[in-house]
Amino acid sequence: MTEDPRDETPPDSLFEAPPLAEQERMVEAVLFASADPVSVRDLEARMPHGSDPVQALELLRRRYEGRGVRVVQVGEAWAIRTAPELGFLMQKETVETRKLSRAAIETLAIVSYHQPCTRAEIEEIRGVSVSRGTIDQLLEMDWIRLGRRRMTPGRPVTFVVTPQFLDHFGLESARDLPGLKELRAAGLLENRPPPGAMPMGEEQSGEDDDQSELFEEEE
Amino acid sequence: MTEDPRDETPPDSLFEAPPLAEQERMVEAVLFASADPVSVRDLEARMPHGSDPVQALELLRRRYEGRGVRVVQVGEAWAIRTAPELGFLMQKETVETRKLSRAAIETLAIVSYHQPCTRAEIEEIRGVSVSRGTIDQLLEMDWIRLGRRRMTPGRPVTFVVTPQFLDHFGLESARDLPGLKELRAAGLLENRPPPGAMPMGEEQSGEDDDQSELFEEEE
Amino acid sequence: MTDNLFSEDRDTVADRLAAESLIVDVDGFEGPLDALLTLARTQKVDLRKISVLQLARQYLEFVERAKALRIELAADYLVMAAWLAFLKSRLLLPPDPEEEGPSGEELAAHLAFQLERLQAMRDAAARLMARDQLGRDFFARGQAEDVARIKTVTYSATLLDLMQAYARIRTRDEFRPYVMDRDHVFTMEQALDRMRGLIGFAGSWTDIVSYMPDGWHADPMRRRSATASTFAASLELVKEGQLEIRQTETFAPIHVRRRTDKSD
Repeated sequence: MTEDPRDETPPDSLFEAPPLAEQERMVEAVLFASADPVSVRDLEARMPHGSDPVQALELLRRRYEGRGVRVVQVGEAWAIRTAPELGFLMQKETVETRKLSRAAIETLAIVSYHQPCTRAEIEEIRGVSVSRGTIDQLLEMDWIRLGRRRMTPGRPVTFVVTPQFLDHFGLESARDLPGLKELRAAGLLENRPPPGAMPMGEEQSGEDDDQSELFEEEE
Repeated sequence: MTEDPRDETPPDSLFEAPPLAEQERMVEAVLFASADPVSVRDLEARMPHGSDPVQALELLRRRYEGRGVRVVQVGEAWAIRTAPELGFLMQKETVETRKLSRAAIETLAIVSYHQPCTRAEIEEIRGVSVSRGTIDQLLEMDWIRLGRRRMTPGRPVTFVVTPQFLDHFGLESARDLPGLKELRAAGLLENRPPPGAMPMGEEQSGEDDDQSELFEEEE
Repeated sequence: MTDNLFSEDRDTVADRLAAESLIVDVDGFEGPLDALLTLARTQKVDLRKISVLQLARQYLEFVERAKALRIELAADYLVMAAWLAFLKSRLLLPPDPEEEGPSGEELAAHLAFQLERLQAMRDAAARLMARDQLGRDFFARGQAEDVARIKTVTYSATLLDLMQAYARIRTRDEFRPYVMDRDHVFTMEQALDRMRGLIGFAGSWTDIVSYMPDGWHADPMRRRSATASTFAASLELVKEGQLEIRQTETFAPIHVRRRTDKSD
């Protein structure tokens, strides 16, 4: 706090601006704490009357020259940023294993069983719309890719699974995926959510009218 | 970048630690970039092999003395925080904190001064039962967490304060709680067993379990 | 427990007012210990010099008054009152050598300790909250860049996940025709439409069953749906002021008729 020779101004003066060194501290604190770059005008509004943020900024900028962080101008505003060449410190390599979201796994399942498959078809089968993010994620993971456009009005793109997908799931081809009958035989369909624990139908497209209850969407 | 005379080490040396001034810059960049305190261990992991973050931290801490931001210790970790007296500049950044109930504040104080502390102890001190919501709220705010189970009958869980708590209240460690020494000297942090029967209805060695139900949960 | 031990009633107006305000505030107390602490403060002495006997008396008086004012005290207040009455007798009567357990003085000392400790924790809490707080008085980095973590996220999904997901969707799909199949459902909107068209003719009490659509009586499922929606629709029309509804006894037929006296 003693860096500045102009420190002589009486500290309790209500109407005089604080010493420049103090203004510099203020700018420093504001730039640090603010989520967005701060304009000179905004600094002026926050600092005591009579402050000179431009000058304080200049002092601060110089103070940080060569340091681990620096004061940079972003458009009309100012911010503190880490020195670019230290960026490597900010990277932390973590390998995180995450469970694929339900939307993603279902979309993937539909593509793998129905490929080539358009987005509209996925939505029809899932009964809900598919977010871009879900498709993007699967594309990014290299588990699905774009197939040929469908020769129907609008020429929608289709999706197919990739060799990486097959590799990951240990499949020779997507045709090896078991059908519903086999899934049921293997007991894979048993942990169905309530209500109305219903018999697993096969692929037949449902004229069963023995289900007396509406099937509730889970989740 | 010229602050350090030891800057002569070849910059591409793979096995030598960078000069201390450079390490200081690194620590500066990392602390600046992070909103949460960074542990020495984490610093070590990020910095080039052979670096000494503790020494670099000390240099940095001194460098920021009296500035608009400062380097503070929070438990085992370090952070940069704005100087408290400049808080008035930051009104914009202030997040309206949830107002804590009196029960929550007292519970927090009891945990911090008596930790590790069981629920029964909190209740004994306050003379009322502690509602689930109070503990939950403090847990959710990350101000308290579960400690070890107490090795007494029933193996009750204990609560201790978290680094977030220390960070929030600007404490280096729980030992720095205001007035801790005095309270201890006055015997007020002792867990003094009541002589014989006791009105507060706590752990009355089981023979009247129903008593605890006499106490209404506070809201 | 000193001189004013036996000075029974030095009730000044102020004291009484204080006591009464306590009673009014009874909801504000966090339990009997809190009430005791508040009472103890009216003694205006250091908590360590508190007269527990006087405190017991104050508390019992407080409970009595609450009773007189028919304020219902929670059970724990009464437990405390009983205990303090016991303590008071222990403190007043010469110790009975036969009796076991802690002496009145020990009990009183512990109560005083509890009060002091509670007060100490309250003071500590106040000091804690008075500290500079993060996000209020001092601030963290507003624009954290930290999370430039290079996260190699490996998504785990097993073949099993995939197959179960597919099975889940496909089986849901099977039931979709049923969802679409509204053949057996007579909606309330349909019932309303139907009744709106018919109530004009309902000058006299008519069983609502007669409003049910033709052909919905035979199939039990359709009958249930139609009955429910017709009933709900008639309630709606009653609410709108277009119908009157009555049922003479439980399970008796429900009758409706057009409402004529449009008195609004």
